[in-house]
Order: sequence, then C-alpha cells, then structure tokens
Amino acid sequence: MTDWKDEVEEIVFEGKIAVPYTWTVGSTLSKWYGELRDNAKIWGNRCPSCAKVFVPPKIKCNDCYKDLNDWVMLPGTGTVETYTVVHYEEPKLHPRKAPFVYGVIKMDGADTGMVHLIDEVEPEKVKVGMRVEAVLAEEREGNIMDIKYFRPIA
Amino acid sequence: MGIYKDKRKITHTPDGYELMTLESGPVEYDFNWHLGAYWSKFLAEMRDNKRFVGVKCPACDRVFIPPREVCGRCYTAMDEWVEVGEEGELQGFTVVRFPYIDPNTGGLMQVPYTGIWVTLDGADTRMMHFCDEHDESKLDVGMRLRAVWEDEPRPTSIHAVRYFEVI
Amino acid sequence: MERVAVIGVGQTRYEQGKRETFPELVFEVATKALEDAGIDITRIDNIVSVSSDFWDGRTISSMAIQDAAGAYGKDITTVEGDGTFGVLYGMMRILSGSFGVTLVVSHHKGTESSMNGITNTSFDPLVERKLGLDAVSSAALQARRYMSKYGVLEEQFALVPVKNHGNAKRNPLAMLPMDITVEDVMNSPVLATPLKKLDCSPVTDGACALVLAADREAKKLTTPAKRVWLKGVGHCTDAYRLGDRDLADTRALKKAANKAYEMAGVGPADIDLAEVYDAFSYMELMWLEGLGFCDDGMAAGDMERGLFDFDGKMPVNASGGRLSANPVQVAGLASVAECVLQLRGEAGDRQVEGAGTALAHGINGMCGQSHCVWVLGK
Amino acid sequence: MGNRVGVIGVGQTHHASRRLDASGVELIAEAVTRALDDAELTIDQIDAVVIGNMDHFENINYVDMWATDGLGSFMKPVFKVTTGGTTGTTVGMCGYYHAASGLFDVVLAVGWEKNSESDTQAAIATCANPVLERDPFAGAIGPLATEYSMYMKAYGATEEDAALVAVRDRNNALNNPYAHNRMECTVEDVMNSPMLSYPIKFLDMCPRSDGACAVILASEEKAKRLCPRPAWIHASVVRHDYTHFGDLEWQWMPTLERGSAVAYKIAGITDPLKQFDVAELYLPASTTGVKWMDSLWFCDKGGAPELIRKNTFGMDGVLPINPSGGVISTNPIGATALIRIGEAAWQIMGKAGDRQVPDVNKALVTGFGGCSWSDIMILGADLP
Repeated sequence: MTDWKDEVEEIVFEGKIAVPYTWTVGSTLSKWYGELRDNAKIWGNRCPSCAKVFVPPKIKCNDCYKDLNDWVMLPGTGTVETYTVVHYEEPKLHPRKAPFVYGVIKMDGADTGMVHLIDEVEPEKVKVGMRVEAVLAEEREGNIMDIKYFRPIA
Repeated sequence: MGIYKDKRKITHTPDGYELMTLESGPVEYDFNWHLGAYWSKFLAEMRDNKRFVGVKCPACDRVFIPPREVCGRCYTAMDEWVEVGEEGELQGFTVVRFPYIDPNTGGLMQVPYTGIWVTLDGADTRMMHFCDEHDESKLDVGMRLRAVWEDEPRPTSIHAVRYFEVI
Repeated sequence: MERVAVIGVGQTRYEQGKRETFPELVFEVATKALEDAGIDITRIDNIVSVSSDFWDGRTISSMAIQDAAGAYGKDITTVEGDGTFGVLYGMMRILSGSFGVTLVVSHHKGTESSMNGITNTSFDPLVERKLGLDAVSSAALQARRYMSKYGVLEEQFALVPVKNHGNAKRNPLAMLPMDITVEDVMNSPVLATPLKKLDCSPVTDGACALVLAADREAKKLTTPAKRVWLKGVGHCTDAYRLGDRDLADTRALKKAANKAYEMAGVGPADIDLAEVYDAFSYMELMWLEGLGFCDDGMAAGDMERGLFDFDGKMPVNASGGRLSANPVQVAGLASVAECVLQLRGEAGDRQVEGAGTALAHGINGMCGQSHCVWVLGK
Repeated sequence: MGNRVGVIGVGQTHHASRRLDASGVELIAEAVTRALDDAELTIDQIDAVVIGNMDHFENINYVDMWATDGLGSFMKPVFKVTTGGTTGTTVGMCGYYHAASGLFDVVLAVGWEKNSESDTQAAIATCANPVLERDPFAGAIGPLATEYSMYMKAYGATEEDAALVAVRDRNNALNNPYAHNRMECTVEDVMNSPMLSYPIKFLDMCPRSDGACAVILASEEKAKRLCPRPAWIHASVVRHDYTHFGDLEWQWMPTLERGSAVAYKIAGITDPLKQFDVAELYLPASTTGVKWMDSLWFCDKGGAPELIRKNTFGMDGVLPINPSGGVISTNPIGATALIRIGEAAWQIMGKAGDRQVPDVNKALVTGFGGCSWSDIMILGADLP
C-alpha cells in the first residue's frame, strides 16, 4: 500500500506449543498391552460376525461395527507386506538414527498388518514377502515399544 | 435409558486387566511466526521507542490496539498510524492463582499473576497485559494504569513492557 | 436440486517464507475473490474457513482470520482438512436454502511449522505414533506396496514430477517451475525408499478464496462467463490403521469418484482436465486409477505414453500440482480454483483448449485415507 | 429449497473428570452405539458422519481419520469441523446442513473431548494470539467476570443471583444420570466456594470432563419413516463479531442478541419466554445465566435478575432452563454444545427421563465459544 511497510523491520517470532499429554489407553488396548507387558504375548481380536482378526486389536469391526470380545493369541510371526528404509534424520520423532526400516507386517493368524520397525538385517536386504518375527523388549512398559522390532526368521 | 452401565469408577477391565494411561513425555512443536508489517511495527516501537502505536480505521475512526490490517466491522484496510498513551484505563482483570502448564515451555506458569485488559489513552480497543497488583480487592474496573517499561535491551515481544502499575 | 456456481476466485502466489500473517493472507485472497466476482462483502451471507490448529499452532485456528474474512455480524464456520471439503460445506450450506452466497477461504504457512512433527500427530498416540512415522515415511510404505502389487517402477514415479514441475513453468502462481529429467528425480537425495526428494512436495505458504453462489444469486450477480458450476461431488473414508488397509487399494477414492460422476451425470471419459492430489509422485498414478482414468496398475504406462501431459489426451495437474506448491489445507481449494480458471478460459499460458468439464481431487489423512472428488463444468 | 431435517436419535456417554475405561475412540464408540440404539438404527443406515473436537486437547491431528473405528465411518463420507467452545453446535449444524442440502439422508454428528488428557487451561491459552495475547490470557473467565461486574453495577444484579443459577443447574444435574458433577448445592455453598475471578466463584464455573455425544439427523422423509416423534430443526444461526478479545463489547452480548433475533424470526418466535417450553443453553458460568437472559430477549435490559429471583427458569418455572444440569455440571468441550442439542431433542421426543419437562413442543439451544461468539438452534415437535 505505502512506504512504511517496506521500512518496517520484519520480525519472525519463535514460538512453541509445549503441552504434555496423558492419554487414556482404554479397555481394549489396556488388555493388549497388559498381555504384551506381563505375559509377553501378542493377541488379536476377532469379529463375531465376519470372523476377521485384527492386530493391534480394534474397538469395533471396520465392516460390521460389532464389539470384538473374542480374543485370539497370535504366534508373533508374519510376512513383510511393504517396507521403507528411512534415510532422513528426525531426532525428535525417530526412535533411532537413520538409516532404519519401517515395515507393515501381515501377521500370521490375523487379517491385518502391524506397522513396526524391522531390524537385525541390513536395510537393503529387506524384501517384500520376507518372513519375520517379533522381538520383545526385556523391560516392557505397556506400549508399542514393548515389541522392540521385527527380525527375519532365520 | 437406565440400561447402560456406568463405568466411571472402574480401574480394571471386566477380565481383570489394569486400565492404563500413557504419558507423552515432553512434546514440543516449534513455530516461526512471521508477524507481518503491523504487528512487527507495533513490537518494534515498543522495544525501540517505548511507545504504543495503533492504526485508525478510515471508515469508523476507531483506533485499534493491537494494530492489524483490517477493521473487522468496516472490512476496510487501515494504513494510518496513531500513537496512543502509555497510560490507560483498567477494563478487566483476573488474578490467576492456580498454576497451569505454560504452553510456551511445558513447565508451570508462575503464579500468582494478574492478567489485565487495558484501554490505552487514545485507543478504542483493549490490550491484554499484566499488572503487578495481585490483590483483587485493590483493583477495580475504571482504574488508571501506567506501563512500566522493561530495562534495555528490551525483548521484541509484549514483554518490552514489564507490567502495568496502578497510578 | 438447485445448482451452485463458483463466481469468484482469489489466490496468493504460492511460495516459501511469506511475510504476511494469516489474516493478511486471508484478506488478500478474500478481497481478490470478491473483486473477481464483482461484489462486495455485504453480498456474502456466510463464510466457511478452512485451516488447521496443528499447522497454525493455535487452538481455534480460524479465530485469527475472521475479521479478515469479513465475518463480522455473519454466520461463519470452520472445516479442518483439505480445501475440497471446505467447498463441499460451502455448497451444502447453499443447497440447504439457508444461504445464497458463500465465501470459502483457506490459509496455510508450511514454512512456519514443522511438517514431520505435525503429520506424526496423525498417528494414534496409543500405538503407531511412538514409532515416529510421519507423512513421508508412511507414504513410502504405500509407494512400495503399490510398486510390488502392480510392478510399477521408481523411474515411472519420476515421470510425475518431471511433468508437473514442467507444467508449473506456465503457472505464475506456482512455486517450483523446473526443467528436470527422470535422472534428476532418481538422483535426488533419498528420503525414505522408494521416495526421493523430488518425489515429494515442498513446504509452501499461501491462501485461496472462492465465492460460491446459488443459481438464483449467481445469475443476478455475475455474467455467464464468470460462472462455473459445481456439478458433482463425492467423499469417502478408508480404514485408519495402515495395516488395516491394502495400501495399494483405492477403494475409498473409487467410491467417492463414482458418486461425483453419478451426480454430475458424466464418466471419466468426459473429463477434459484434472487436478489430482500429488503430494507424492506415486500418488498421482494411484489416484488416476482410483478416479477411473486407467485400470488398476496401468497409470504408469499411460503416463509414459503422455496421456496426462499438458498436450496429452487429458492434462493432469496443468497448474503444476502439489509437487510444485503444496499449501496443505489450501491445496484442494487451489485445485478447484485452477479448474474454475481453466473452464472460464482464464488460465493464461497453461490454458487447456476447449475445457468443458474438469475434475478436482483432495485428500485428508495419511496415505489418502479420505478423498473428496469434484466435477466442475461450464 | 433444502430439506427439512429432524433429530431422530441421541446418545451420550456417562461423563466424568476422567474416564479411565475408555480411550478417546472408545468414548466415541460408546456415544455412537447409544445413539444408534436410541434411533433403532444400524450403522449401515448412516449415510455420512461429522465429527469435531479441539485438536490440542488430546493432540490428535485429523481426528476424523483417527476416530474411524469408533464412528463406524469406514467407507463412508466423513467431515471434520471445529470452532472451539461452539464445536458441538458447529458439528450439529454441519449435520443439519448435510441433510438439509439433499446430498445425504441420515447423518451422524459426533462431538467429544477427553479433557483429562491434557492441562485444559494450557490448551485454552493457545487459542489466544501466540505473540500478542497468549502470555497474559487467563482464559474465558476474565471477560466473563468483567461483563458480570459491569452488569451488577448497571442493573443491581448480585452475586447471589448468579448463585441461584448455579444452584438451579447443579441440582437439575441430580436428575441426569450422564452428568459429570451431581451434587446437592445451596446458595451458601456457591457463595462460600473459592473465588476464581471476582465475582465468579468455583461453583459458578464449568468443570472439564471426558465425554462424547452423538446425534443422528435425518431429512424429512427419512425422519418421518424412522422416528415416531423427531425433533425438527426450525432454525440454525451463528453470529460472530471480532477476532481480538480486546475488541469485545462487554457491556452486552451482541452475538447472542443478534443471533437469537434472527433465529426467532426464522422460527416465528415473538414471545420467547412463552413460546419455548424448555431451553438447553451453553452457560459457561452461572453469571451468564443471569446476564445473557437479557440477550435472549426474555426481558428488557436489566430484567434478568428479577426473572431469576422469581424462579422463572426452574424445573417448575415458566421456562425450564438446563434440566440436564447444563455446562456447569458437564463440560467435555467438543461435545458440550452438542449435548445441548441432544438434550433438547430428547425433551421434544419425550425421552428425557427424570429430567423430562412435560409437553415440550419447542426448545431453544445455544452454543458459546471462541471470541464470545454465539450459535443458536431452535427445535420443535411440529414440522417447521
């Protein structure tokens, strides 16, 4: 519009939103994490109507909107459906330094996949269709990192 | 309606699992907000010249603090700068005694603090700031206040004014 | 059902490091859209803003811009998500009979926030979030799945940025006009395999506004040349968890697109140009299939044959697409704006000759969980 | 012109300061399941879904995507709207426009919040301009306290008048099994509760809750077929004025005054006190239950204290307000205003249980939020 805008010092304000959260895990996932933490077991749950098995367990079936009270113990093995080797660094987010591998693992005994880390293999050797198994953390706290990662089945 | 189970008090699932919570730990999202010409000038004038400047609407003549480009009511762009006083009238206040998390840091806010709404002399809108008086019985709407400037170097923020004091 | 027209368009240039504040951007585009429509703010009887509390770093992100959107004394509401959804709400409010002229406005400043941290919050804090996933790494999972399901190659993904950055050279509003080759894309730094830097859209600032009007109002306020009709729309959501989906399956988009086509009474063959969501190169290929322009797995071949080039059978992202400028919430609104300009014949150097029917597409969520598809026509 | 639209089903959670048994998505599923039960529908009969909350309260981006399992929205159209305190009415209105547009017949509208998951005051502070206003912003209580101070000075209203409103709402909540705070309460209790910001005391103010609410709306033809007594939407109006808190005209509540005037005109209301049978109002503090009665045209300016003292708005009064216990008894923020719509609909449908007002034909609903903006809805038993 006029000159003053060109003369004004351009200020960039460095701000934050820094608010910690305490999330409620809820009935379905408390049971899942309880089993994972205390009994070192990975469970799924099954729809009474369409028999689909979900892992991580779901609150309701996608298709049928039915409660899923029928729990199924899973062997913790599966097949890599897709993966990516991450090469960029994001220290505030990433659980480790790049390069590392994320995968979607189609779990044996379930109809869905789990997203997790794939390790104990050179990143470039990960392949779609590779058979993998869950490696649990020694110290488990009741969250997704109780599964340390998936590794190839020897 | 009475058929639904009230689960407000329970601590375990029906099959005995402990209901958990999950702590995020410190979470921080960083922003670099450009302040644009109006807010930049406002803060720079406070920092460098210890004065408040607002903008005047060419249609309704109201003087806005903090300044901004548009008069919402007239939907007109504003371009005329007006200096307003460093004294003004107390229009509202809250003495905050209950600590809460400061979203700027993730730590606790320092309490007590008094958040105020002050209409600076010559302005038609109120500015939000602090008052050093934390006893609400000593504050009343309509009281005169004066800005107490921070020592140099003053920050490029509203904290260029330390607080307002009762005259 | 009454028809709804777009009668005004306003956009900023899309670029990085804009000096203007959110309200200043909004005032700029709202003013331009009103001028384009040839009306003043008093003719606007309601406003739909589109913004995100996460990207703006502010609870109730719309609060910052209401004065600038002319909301004083008016009915205003806020859609959080892609701009295509904002247009949908603007249209619904008119079709309800409650309103006649709607201003839809969106702003986004990607350079002021951190994309990866913010898209990480799209993942469930109870499960996947702790793994550190974000928009790029999850898209990479989808890209790999698409490759392995249909045998698509990385070099074929690269055709998309080559085409779109080239298109951007004809668009003065686009941020990244570039002459690049498939080799350039292949040699750009790897972010998350198979995605490289040039497969991904840039962080962008910008704003866009549209004026929508009911048939009766549009005819009163504007000449026929300014009117472009919103002919069909559909939106649909897939499952949330990545593992609950076949990431290469475009079922939600298919459902949304079919609904839009049905409502407009057209099919994919009737579309003269399309603005398709291409925040990542491979997505344009997948979504072209979901939109019915190619059979599943065939988009790469059609891309190689130049069907979607600017001078091809059906130009896709003639604007340069999101690969050339991706102001997240604004993106879908900008896509609709581009279609409007094309259909009016006001698209300048990038004008697609004889454009009579256009398609705009936007998504919400990770890996295209939710889609909104528009069909527009003269 | 668009379709007429009715509410045909309502569901809400049992609200509490913390619902440890239910994650956010489980809370949503609880409300949705109950709404489907209430309307005797299955999820297949829902054509579209609308959801809203406040992002920074739970730190979920794309809530509409995240909540899919709870919403039952898989392979359905989903829409997210959010406007702060008014989010609930914004969601309800968005559901209304979905059905009124003719694009969708049966629409599920869901509002929710888990305020236990973060420091609500911190999250609210982020709604102020982060550079110019966030630091001294002590929440909505400052403006509310100031406006009531001014109102007391101007019209002789008292702190006890506000306490009467608090007592009314809090005791009404005893009849509502879903309410968060259910406590018998006297004027003395309110007057003796800790001062938050003069003249607003602890028991004058709303709590923060975990909760969700789901409302099912349907276009005329469907509503008639699916529901014996739908609660028809007669008016849906929003009014805003300013962006900056400092611009607000505290001596009155212009958005509520203007918005309700427009809504009354649309719905043919000329004497609101007589024509409404019940009201569910978003009163964030009991003081607003006094002052804003003027703005709703129940009386001339300054007439509210007398109406309050005459028990005009009690359960046995001329126009019962907040039989549910209102916002000061239950406040899961993104759901709060939708609960107003749901409760008003139940009153019309005759499903309000122990808090039912007899023979409700017309109900008034309001939402409040952001920079003192107002949402108004009017519901009726008769077709509009």
